[in-house]
Amino acid sequence: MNSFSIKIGGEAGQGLVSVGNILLQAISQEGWYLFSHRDYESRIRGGHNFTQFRLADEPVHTLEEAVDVLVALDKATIDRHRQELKEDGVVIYDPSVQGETIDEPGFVAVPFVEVAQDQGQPKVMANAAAAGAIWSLLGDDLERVNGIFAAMFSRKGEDIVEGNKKVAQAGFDRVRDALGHRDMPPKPANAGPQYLIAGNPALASGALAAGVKFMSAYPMTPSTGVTEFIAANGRRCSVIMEQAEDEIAAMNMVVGASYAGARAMTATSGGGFSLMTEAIGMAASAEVPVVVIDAQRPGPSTGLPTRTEQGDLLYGFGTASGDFPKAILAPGDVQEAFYLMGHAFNLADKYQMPVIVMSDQHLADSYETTIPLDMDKVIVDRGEIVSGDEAGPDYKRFALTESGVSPRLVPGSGPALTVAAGDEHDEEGHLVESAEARRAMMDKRMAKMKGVAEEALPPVLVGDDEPELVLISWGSTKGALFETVDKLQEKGQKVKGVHIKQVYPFSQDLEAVLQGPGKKVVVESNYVGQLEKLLGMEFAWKPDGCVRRYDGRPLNPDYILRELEGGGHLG
Amino acid sequence: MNSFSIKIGGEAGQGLVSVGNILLQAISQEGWYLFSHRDYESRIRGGHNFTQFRLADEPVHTLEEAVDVLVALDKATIDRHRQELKEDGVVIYDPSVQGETIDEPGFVAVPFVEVAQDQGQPKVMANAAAAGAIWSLLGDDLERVNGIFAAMFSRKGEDIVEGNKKVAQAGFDRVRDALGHRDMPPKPANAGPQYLIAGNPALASGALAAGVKFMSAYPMTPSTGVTEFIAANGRRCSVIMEQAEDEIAAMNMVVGASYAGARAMTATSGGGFSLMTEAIGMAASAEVPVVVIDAQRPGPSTGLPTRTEQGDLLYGFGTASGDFPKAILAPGDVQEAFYLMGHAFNLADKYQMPVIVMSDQHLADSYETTIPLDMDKVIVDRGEIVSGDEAGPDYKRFALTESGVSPRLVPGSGPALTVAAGDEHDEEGHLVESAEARRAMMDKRMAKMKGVAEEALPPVLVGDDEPELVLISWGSTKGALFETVDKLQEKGQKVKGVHIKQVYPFSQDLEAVLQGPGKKVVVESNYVGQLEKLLGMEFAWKPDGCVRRYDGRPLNPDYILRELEGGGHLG
Amino acid sequence: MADKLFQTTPRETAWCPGCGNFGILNALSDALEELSLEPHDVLFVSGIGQAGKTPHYIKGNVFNTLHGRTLPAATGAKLVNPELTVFAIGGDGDGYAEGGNHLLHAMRKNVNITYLVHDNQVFGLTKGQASPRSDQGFVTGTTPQGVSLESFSPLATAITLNAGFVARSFSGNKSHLVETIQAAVNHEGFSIVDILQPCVTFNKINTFQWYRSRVYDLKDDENYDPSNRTAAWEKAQQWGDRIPIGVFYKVDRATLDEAHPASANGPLVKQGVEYDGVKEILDGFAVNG
Amino acid sequence: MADKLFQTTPRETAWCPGCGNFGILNALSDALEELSLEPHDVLFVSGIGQAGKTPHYIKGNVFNTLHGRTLPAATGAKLVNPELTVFAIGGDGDGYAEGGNHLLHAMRKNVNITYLVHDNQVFGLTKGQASPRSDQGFVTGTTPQGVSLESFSPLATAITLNAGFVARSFSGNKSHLVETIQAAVNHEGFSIVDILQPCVTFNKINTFQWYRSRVYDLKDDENYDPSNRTAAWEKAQQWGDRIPIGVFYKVDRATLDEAHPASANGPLVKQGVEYDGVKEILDGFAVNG
Ligand SMILES: Cc1ncc(C[n+]2csc(CCOP(=O)(O)OP(=O)(O)O)c2C)c(N)n1
Ligand SMILES: Cc1ncc(C[n+]2csc(CCOP(=O)(O)OP(=O)(O)O)c2C)c(N)n1
Ligand code: SF4
Ligand code: SF4
Ligand SMILES: [Mg+2]
Ligand SMILES: [Mg+2]
Repeated sequence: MNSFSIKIGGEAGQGLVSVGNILLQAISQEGWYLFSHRDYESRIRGGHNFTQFRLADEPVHTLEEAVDVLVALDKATIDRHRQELKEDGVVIYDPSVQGETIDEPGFVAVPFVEVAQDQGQPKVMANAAAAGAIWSLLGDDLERVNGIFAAMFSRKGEDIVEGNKKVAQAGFDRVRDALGHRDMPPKPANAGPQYLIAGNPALASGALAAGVKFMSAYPMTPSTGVTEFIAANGRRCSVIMEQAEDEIAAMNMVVGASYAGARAMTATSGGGFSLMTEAIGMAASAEVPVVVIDAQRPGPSTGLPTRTEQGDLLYGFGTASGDFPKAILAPGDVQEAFYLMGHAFNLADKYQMPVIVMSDQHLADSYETTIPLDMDKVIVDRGEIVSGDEAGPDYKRFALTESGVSPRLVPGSGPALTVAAGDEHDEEGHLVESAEARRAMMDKRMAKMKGVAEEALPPVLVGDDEPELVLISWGSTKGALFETVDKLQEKGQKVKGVHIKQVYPFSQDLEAVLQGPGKKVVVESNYVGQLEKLLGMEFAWKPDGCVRRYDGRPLNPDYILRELEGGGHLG
Repeated sequence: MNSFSIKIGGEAGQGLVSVGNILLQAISQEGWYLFSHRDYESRIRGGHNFTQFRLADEPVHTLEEAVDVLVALDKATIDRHRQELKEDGVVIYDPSVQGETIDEPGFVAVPFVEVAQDQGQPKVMANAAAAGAIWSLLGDDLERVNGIFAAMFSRKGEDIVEGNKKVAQAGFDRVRDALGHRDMPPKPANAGPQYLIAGNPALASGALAAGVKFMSAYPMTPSTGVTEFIAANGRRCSVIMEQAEDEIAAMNMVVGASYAGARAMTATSGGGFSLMTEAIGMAASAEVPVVVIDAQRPGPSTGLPTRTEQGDLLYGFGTASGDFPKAILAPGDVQEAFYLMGHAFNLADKYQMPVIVMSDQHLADSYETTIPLDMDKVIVDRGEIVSGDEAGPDYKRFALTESGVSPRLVPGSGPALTVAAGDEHDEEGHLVESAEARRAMMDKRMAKMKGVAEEALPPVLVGDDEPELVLISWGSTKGALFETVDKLQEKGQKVKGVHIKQVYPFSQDLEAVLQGPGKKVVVESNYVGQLEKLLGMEFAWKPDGCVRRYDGRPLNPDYILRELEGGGHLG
Repeated sequence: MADKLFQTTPRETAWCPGCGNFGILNALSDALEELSLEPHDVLFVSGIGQAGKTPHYIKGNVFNTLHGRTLPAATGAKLVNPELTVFAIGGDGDGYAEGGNHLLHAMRKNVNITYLVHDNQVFGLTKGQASPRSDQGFVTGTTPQGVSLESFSPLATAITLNAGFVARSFSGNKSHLVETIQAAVNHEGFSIVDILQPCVTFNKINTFQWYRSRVYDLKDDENYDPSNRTAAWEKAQQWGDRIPIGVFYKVDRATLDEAHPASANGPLVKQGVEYDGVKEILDGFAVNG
Repeated sequence: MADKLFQTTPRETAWCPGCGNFGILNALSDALEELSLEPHDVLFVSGIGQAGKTPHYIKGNVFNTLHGRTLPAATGAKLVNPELTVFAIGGDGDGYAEGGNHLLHAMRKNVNITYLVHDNQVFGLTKGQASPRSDQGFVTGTTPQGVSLESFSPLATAITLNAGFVARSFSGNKSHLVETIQAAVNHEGFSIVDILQPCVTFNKINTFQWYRSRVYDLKDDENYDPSNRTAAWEKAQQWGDRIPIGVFYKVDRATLDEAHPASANGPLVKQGVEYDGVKEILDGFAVNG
């Protein structure tokens, strides 16, 4: 792969997001593949944030640590990130913010505000100066960027569009004059139509495509993007998003709505998930399908609210008191985010149980270009539902069946009645105390896990069939994992990559991989090795080594390769 | 062991508890060893409940399934339990309740109410008739029981005492006349002084002996006994028990009290534990010691509120989002209940972390005779505490140390200040965002697990050193496990019993046991085999078989032996 | 006599003989009988506690959910199917202790459901601990020195939160209770009926007799005007020698389901995937280079 | 000039320039300075949100706990050490959404702490969603059609729950705020001060100017009597063109720490194991055959 990385750093509220949006659009429209991640603090203004873009001639799903261009809207960007610069790297900075002019090769001073004002434009157009300056490295002219200005600002009037264009041109010229033309990765031919989308909208769209009719949530980073996306499309997609007073209410509203017959979901993170676990257990007992997105962030507790981690797997595995059927899915990229939501709803409906979708800040907030999401591929399977007209007076909500699944009745759909309880109950749903009835109902509920396990999604495998090294990971680490495999293969190593997108129950296909050839290394974003522990539990197995990251930043191939080379973690 | 079992069944509110209390006192005062368990429904009146007593010539920690005497205060008792009767068993029943007289060997009709009224006493004294009737099998006269009446009712006046005595005598005579004298297990000589105590009071007393100063809880069966015991002793032991509006408040009050310097705890069950998990994670992050009793009952959800299960182990293991230090203890009997509470507080204080004590309904509600609990054996170790006078202005609450433990400061104890946060923080306790600071603080917190693991309590081992069969269990299954080992040894089998009282982190001593000789069978009260899974995770190990019970009733040697013989579960 | 539609089932109840819950169950059954509803039009969502068992003894759809969570579960169900007549049923512990936050916000939301609180001033099922409704001084296992907290006033709180329909009734006065439940159901918006319900086992203070000798009907005062919010709030403070029952306060406000445009085309439970809407969203992600 | 004891720290705040939180921080610092307390006598318990960060910028003991859980954490600390002056500090989302149940019951408990609510009528930290204090019609990412719920009135609710000290102040009026905080601290029992705090980033409706042109001091009305509960409750309804600030209601009630006999011998944090008491309990288990 041939790629090029740009990092733009600045304070919150300085316009980072605007410059970022322009670049996201421009780069992807220009035809490159793109991956971009935001790194931001838990505050609204100030601090030090950055966005990193990586464009490439091949599909790209992770960042690299070194950057080709550093754009400094604040002083901290250069102080903290200059050592990440590649040889020949370029730094575009604002000398007025930096407090000095830096006379080093590759450093170009662009006083963004001044540039805007020189063009007779207001200060806020400093953003356009930055965008133009950056674009001088990527393109030969500003046509692409100007088109974006037109689309973005036409509602605000022609003056604004033209002002932005002028300022961008001035920024462009400054850098072009200083550095001349730069070679960029080739633009892929025949890439075909692409989407530009981040994890949160992909999850939300997946839910809408699956026919979610009700969502309730309480805002919590990094899940809020899902919530607001659903809310924004309430009218368009006939879905209610009701902001709850707390996560307990959110989850219980969802269970109530699903009991009543609507596909229903929530999204939360860490502490919010804690508050939902009681109702998740209740849904399992009353056999009410629910889908819960847990967008992980570093814990314990409030931890680092805007950072990433894969630290809730063991918690999700335990979920709540007692034994009950459930499944946990962990999308690795926006494609999986979209399609696994549909799968989650189908599993939930088919087995009348909770399904947890584990996202994280890295997935939630990273944009990537990807082939179009196809809603015709989303199949809606509501499982066994019986109407109140068909059911007849002897209908029993929890009729004992071999599969463990009993046809569900939508209340009000006809004369038959449906009774459900979180207490232990008999086939009709009324409370029981006897040992026999308890055993029968446990057997029935847990029988569902047979079906769930049989259709567990297999791991995604890449690389060699007879590997010397097998790298195993889950969820949003997928992109970093697979690129690491590529890089090691390029160096001539025999490597296999194993991406696990269903983390509970595991596909039995994993057994062959774990017992197969090659040293096994589990790669994940947490301290204790949560996937490793679960694999150990299921397969009585221990890996040969591990790569773990727990500083709140996403894994990437450079980090993984360094750890593998360090070898310290190879047991 | 030579033992004798009595089961008294009836509706809630019928006086079962009173008869039971008289028998508990009388049997234990008489010098027998005793174990007794209550089986009751989640309702206040009616239904079918029973209490079972097993007296023996040796210490006894579990029930047997077959009974020598069945005392029927309701009809259901005979209908449901007569098949449990041993050969030569006796049934004492009330023909007016039964609706018929049963003319079979061993059946003695005692119309309890009528007997009371015949003696010119009120209906409620039917209890005394039952007590007297039962005692005719156990003793040669009613001196013992009369003494208990005197102690119980003297405050109510001599008339009441005498009335009870008369009625009891009439009940006694009825049965003695019908059946004559019965042989009972010998009374142990030199048993030494004994306590009669159930799990809940043992846990509560353990906490008081350890100097708990604050408790907050929201009532939830089967933990409420702990709460009410502490509340009742508020004045006597200088401890506040504050009933909270919900479990979230309870747990957060506890964390607040502990932050302020007091030993603090809560007790709850299933759904209540769910609501506490967020604050448990927060305690871990802010390094505030807390002790949480989770009195398990069958889940999922509200499940069977008054029954028993060991179904929260995986949940407790996950506990909350993110990775953090903690320990989980699981007392096997009243002795362990008492002493492990002290240990729990010491661990919590020493490592400034949450400690979960997993009890269950079986432990909570079972009475047993036991050697005295010795508060001089309870050592209070508050860990590293520094006063605000000593600490100095540069005091840092989360100073990085090798052990991971940083001296804790009690706020208000002198000029130095203490700052703590559930967000990720620096050494001073203020919020941080940097990767380096995050890594350092995670390393510090998790370093504590080294110490915690090193002092993990070893398993309790009984039986053969070179076993063919190794039975492994945890928590309240201890009594059933050890008696099973005895019984198999009596049959000439080479068996070892392994009781795990610290379930997280495990003692490394377990490794040798698991890898050692003999078929391994894990015995536990849940559906999926939660201990088995955790052992599998830690030691990459699978047992040869398992015995599981998940109908809400406690394990006992008969059940275990039957399952072992069935062999179906031996892999 | 024809069978009642909302007959109480022959199922044995888990209640103590003489419990105030029986009166509520019977009144509920009678009230529904006259409301031209069929059992399958009705959903009873209940909590955990003795009160929470009520729906198991009457005909209708039942969701017996968690302790304290009746209101959000009922809200979720109502929002996706406004055609259901939804009751939330629970005890005073359920609603005012564990569920307090939901009560506050259900009233703000003004979702069109009827909330029946079986108010026995005690935690019944867990054997007699203090509830937020326990009078000061009430001695229980968790409050051996007697309750020190001021008793919670659900009615004054509901009036403060501008709940649509705020009433109190008494399990020992069937006709009053039947009438009050019917009025509550007929009110469009959130209705709360706090029902004095003697617990014969654990509350030896607030007995049938205690209540009976104290309650009086607000209707007896011709001048009482349930649209006067301040007067209602003051009336709601009355407790002790005289305890008012009846409709304290009534106000018409927009309900939550009306606020969501999604339900414009009928109940959401009857809607499928909005193919065109989703397509439009997905097209919006396309890189139009 | 000598350093202030309760100086705000040089630590950079995480707040937006111009945020109403600065006014509160400064007023808090000034208020404490005059109360003859030392920083180590004071404990600030705070929640999660922009408001919850406040204690990190002032001298004192700090426990920055969970979103919505300031009140129980503060209550626990106060009960075991009544010698500490305890503040609970959080946002309107923290206190009235996530923490609503604790608010209700903290007022019933009447624990002797001071609760400062930074009321910006919005969720600041999570970027501008509606809070229970948002005015009807307020458009946010979670309420694209505008908030339909009635705004929560913390003051009317507090008066209904008979909270000991109920006040409102304004971040833009420092002397008023300083005075109000001092009065709140001096009150024995639960004090709540709802502080109007403009969020310059996410609330473009309820701005400094919006508040400034509306607030008036209750003291300006000579006849206003904070011991008149009904009048206070009615006054607490006022919102819109004119917004009263000041002490709405005050009442003396027994505090929670007084209710527990355990603290009779001084703060529990200073007590050890009650050897004799425990011994007595254990002896009670002995089988005296
Ligand atoms: C989360 C949770 N906490 C506690 C309990 C235990 N619990 C069951 S019912 C109940 C209180 C019952 O009181 P109330 O709601 O007034 O109902 P009542 O039995 O008096 O009708 C409690 C505390 C529970 N089931 N779930
Ligand atoms: C359990 C939980 N739910 C949600 C969040 C996310 N969260 C953090 S602050 C906040 C709301 C902030 O609003 P407010 O309390 O009014 O404080 P402000 O930022 O406006 O001062 C939310 C929802 C959280 N940290 N924990
Ligand atoms: S305990 Fe009280 S509330 Fe429960 S059934 Fe008995 S009398 Fe009724
Ligand atoms: S977002 Fe609002 S409340 Fe938060 S710091 Fe900025 S202005 Fe203040
Ligand atoms: Mg009650
Ligand atoms: Mg706010």
